[in-house]
Amino acid sequence: MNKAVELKQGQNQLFSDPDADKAREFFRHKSRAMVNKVTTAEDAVKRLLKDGDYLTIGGFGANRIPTAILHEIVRQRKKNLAFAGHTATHDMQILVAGECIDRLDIAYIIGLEARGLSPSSRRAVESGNIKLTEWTNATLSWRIKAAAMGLSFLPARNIMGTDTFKYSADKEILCPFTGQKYVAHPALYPDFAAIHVHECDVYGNAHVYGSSVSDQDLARAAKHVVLTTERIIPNEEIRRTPHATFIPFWCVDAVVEVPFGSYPGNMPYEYFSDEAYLKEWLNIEKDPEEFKKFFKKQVYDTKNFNEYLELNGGIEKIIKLRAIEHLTDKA
Amino acid sequence: MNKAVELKQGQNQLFSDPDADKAREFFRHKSRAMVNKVTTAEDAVKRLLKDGDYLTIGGFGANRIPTAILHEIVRQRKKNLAFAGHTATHDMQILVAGECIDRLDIAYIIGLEARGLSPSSRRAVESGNIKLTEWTNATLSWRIKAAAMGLSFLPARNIMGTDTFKYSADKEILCPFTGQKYVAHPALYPDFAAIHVHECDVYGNAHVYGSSVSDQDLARAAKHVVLTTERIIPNEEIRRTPHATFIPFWCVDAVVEVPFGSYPGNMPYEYFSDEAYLKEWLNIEKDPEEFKKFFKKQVYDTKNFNEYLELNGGIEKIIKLRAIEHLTDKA
Amino acid sequence: MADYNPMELMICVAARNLEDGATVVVGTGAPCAAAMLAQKTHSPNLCIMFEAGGIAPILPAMPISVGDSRTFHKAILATSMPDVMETCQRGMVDYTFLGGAQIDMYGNINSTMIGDNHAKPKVRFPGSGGANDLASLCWRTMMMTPQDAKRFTDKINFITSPGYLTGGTSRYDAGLPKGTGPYRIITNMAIMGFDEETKWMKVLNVNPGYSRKDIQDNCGFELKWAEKLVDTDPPHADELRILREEVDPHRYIIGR
Amino acid sequence: MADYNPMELMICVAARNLEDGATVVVGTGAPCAAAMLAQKTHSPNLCIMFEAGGIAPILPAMPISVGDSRTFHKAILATSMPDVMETCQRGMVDYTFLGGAQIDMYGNINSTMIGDNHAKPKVRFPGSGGANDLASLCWRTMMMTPQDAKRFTDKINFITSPGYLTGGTSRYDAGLPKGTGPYRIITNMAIMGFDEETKWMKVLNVNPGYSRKDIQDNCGFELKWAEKLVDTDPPHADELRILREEVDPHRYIIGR
Repeated sequence: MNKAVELKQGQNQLFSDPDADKAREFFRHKSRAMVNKVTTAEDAVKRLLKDGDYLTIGGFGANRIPTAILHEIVRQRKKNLAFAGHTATHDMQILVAGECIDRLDIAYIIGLEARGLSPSSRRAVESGNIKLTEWTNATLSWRIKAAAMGLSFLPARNIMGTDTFKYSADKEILCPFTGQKYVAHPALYPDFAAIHVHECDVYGNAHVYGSSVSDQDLARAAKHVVLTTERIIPNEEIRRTPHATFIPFWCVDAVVEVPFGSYPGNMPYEYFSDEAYLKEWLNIEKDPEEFKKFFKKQVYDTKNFNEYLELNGGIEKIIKLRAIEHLTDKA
Repeated sequence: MNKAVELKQGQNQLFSDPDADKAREFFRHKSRAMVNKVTTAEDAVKRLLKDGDYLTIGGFGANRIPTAILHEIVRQRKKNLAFAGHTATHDMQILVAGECIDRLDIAYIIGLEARGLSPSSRRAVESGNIKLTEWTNATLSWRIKAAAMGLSFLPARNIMGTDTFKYSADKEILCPFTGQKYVAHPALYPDFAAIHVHECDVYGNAHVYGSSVSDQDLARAAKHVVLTTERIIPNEEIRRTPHATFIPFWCVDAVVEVPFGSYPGNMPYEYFSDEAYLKEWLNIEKDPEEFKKFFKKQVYDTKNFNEYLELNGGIEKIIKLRAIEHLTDKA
Repeated sequence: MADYNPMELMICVAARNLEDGATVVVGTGAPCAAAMLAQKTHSPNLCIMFEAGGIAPILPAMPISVGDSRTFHKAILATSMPDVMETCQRGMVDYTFLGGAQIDMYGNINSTMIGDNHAKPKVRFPGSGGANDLASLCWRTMMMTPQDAKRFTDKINFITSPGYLTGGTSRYDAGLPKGTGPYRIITNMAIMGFDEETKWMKVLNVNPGYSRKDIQDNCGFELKWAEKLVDTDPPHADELRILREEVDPHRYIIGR
Repeated sequence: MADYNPMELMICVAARNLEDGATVVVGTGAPCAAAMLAQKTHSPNLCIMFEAGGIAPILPAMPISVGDSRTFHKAILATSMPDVMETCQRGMVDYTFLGGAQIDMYGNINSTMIGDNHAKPKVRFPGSGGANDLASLCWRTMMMTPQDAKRFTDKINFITSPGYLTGGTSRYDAGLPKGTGPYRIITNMAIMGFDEETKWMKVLNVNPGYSRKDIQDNCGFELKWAEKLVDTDPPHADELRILREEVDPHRYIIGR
């Protein structure tokens, strides 16, 4: 019966190598030493991200995002990056404005969810200058999980029969036990991942609160991992509740302490997203010339995240956003 | 090249159906209602476990085990059960003494780790009266994870080329992307799982501290799940830290409050295992007649867990074991 | 003149399809409003899930992102996207809602692009996000959408999320889980289901103020019709009150 | 007469093979003692892992189970068995230690059964547990064992955990990860490695008080020998002091 079934495959390009033995060879030589990894965003990006690399960003578009790293990637003018558009919203707005991306694995892009679409990201994708391969949110999650598990693929039951599959790089297989058709999603081992966390120690042992999206798998799957953190905590705090460790030190290459570092995004339990600012950004994007000026002022002309935050209201703004997060802003 | 490779398969019996659509059909009709599920061990076992079912036990042999449910299964004389021997130690001693098992998926059995081997379990397995299929600890973990993911199999890179594989029910497959050989582990959807937790609410939302072994996947994979818990907590406690919820209510069919319920096993942060008692049990097993009397007194003649605990020192004993757990027992 | 608008009607009708004790994955906007309305009326025990990981929250306000803090406010669980999607894949999730730029007679939905060159689309949309996954793995998919002949088309440019594909058993032959598929399409004009056999879209209820002709004229393909066509039960006063006062007091959604 | 016993020698030699900053999965007993000794001597930064989920604990005492409270006492992480095994599968774990009733010339290990009928074994052992997984997925496998001609055999009854299978490239041809395999077999008499090409067991060091003849006489197959055979560096005073006073003060293991 298996003979009868025709097994299809997606026709688009795979932007990363799923080979598990090649990944193992890299991980064999990745340092497992528990040493102080605290540094600056500038140093982390300079040292760990190369032009042409495959880039992934933790969190969820405008929730718990490592803004300092995104801005630094733009300021260092990193080029020809492949990017996982795994509900990519404000993170993608920044990378597209910086012209950093030329290959895009798409699950959800150019939109900002209930806030509407990004004219600038849309222009970039409609220009034909970025190579596009289609996936889905679960597919990218499972591709990252396959890598975290040390595999070259994971089977799943979504996407089959659609054009999303047709324009992906997936392949159909059969279950050897039931003969059922499955899609095989190729493992995604990113070169670089940046993840913003609530707290971590100097070694990179981290706590995250709220939805975790794919970040536990991402920290394990990526070859180089940078954490930005709201605050650095003592190692004793990690050892007090070992079941609560979200990311362990051996996954992490660099730790950057960036209080309020998800701004203008939402940081659960800390501060809500700056909706007025995100709306302003979307509006200005309608006029490419105006947006160039705006983006220059916001990113190229600020030398680090603290300057950027200061430019947009600083701690006073955060105090307001904290009240919104805590539902205590109602008069 | 793929043509050239010969794909092998294990020759032993698969004791459970890996079909994902059949499992979905069951889960479609499993209640998702968040209702009070508190009951007794007696009712839970009577209602949710049938002769011939596939049984799984959470924890790790003599760590965080649901002793009350194990004893109740024996007292209700459940028969012809299939059992996942996933580092099965004291749990298996109890089930074998009750003659409840006739099919055994083996990863680790008959031993009690550093404590030595169980003469009684060994006699049972050497008798030839129990059907045996070989696996490994990771393999059983991944078989359970495959079910938790709603699949019929998961690929992995262990076990190939060994007699453990030869006497399993695994099958080899090829990665459609790299051509690498993988083993496909069939999903394990147990009929029944009993898991002991630190705390849960009346709906079955649970917290567990310390190593989790496979219990998060097991609670999702099993068709019927019974939690025994050290203590019941208010639902508000669960909602205070939603990221800390270890098992959510929709996986759970019954909740039984059993303080000290992992005795004589270790309960992390609560009390250490009763090593003197486990050693006595192992010694008595050497003489089948003596052991019959011992087991009758311990299990058949006690009507519930509290009587069993009382028989073995009650709360006084727990206080001593708590001091050992907390490393405060040294003179 | 009816004292409710089309969005209010669609939300009230959608909410009635969510029975107590069911599980539903929703996005932001109307689907979330429908689920909240169901909870506050006949389904206090409805389990609301968000794909980014928030499950069974006590929603203090309309989320602006399916991953923002609101989606796991005092929730039962704040987990990972794979855990949510695997819960769907395991068969534990009853309903989901999708939106899109185009839908065809088999309930296939396009939220990816307009044009015929994928590499250089005429108009690009966000893409699947979790839509394809939820349409593939949840038992019943529903859609709330204004109806017109361009949106309801037999010339869909791109199938982002699977409906019944080419009808009949094609959805299951393709490998998607047995028994899943589109369930209700709720528009400003009517409520559609799908034919048992052919899986072709079929009108079940006609909304107040619309005729069969209106409905067919605003659909790009030939619709099937239920044996006995029943008028849609319009929003009840209590539904509207709760929707307006408790679910969406700022009229973010019902004000559109 | 040496002022140390064979177990102490094996533990000290094993500890020296665990360099600082490495990762190692251990069980209870001698392997755990070797890892603890390494930490307290030259490898303060050695990451000790237990298959049930405890990683990088501050071990207050010898665990009695690889899943008991001691294995995650003040640990960096208390996680799941799949997470630990997937960390091995991903290539992040350098070493592991195995035990067994039989070992052959290719480092294949039997911890399952004696006899020729799997359904009714003459003698049954616990089985793989995590041994097969760790032998398959960690980079380098080591073994500490007393040596005799029955235990070291070319007629192994059951291959529970993979060594180099039938030698040469057979291990990798079978599908196991490239570059993995048995590394050192540490016995009371000698330290063995494996021939680069043939993967056949090869004596590297001879322990104090033993001759080539002793070693060959206590092995059921023909051993290969290193070009220049070096005497094993016996346990140093400080190693023995730390092992006896800090690692195993109750002599649970070194007292055997």
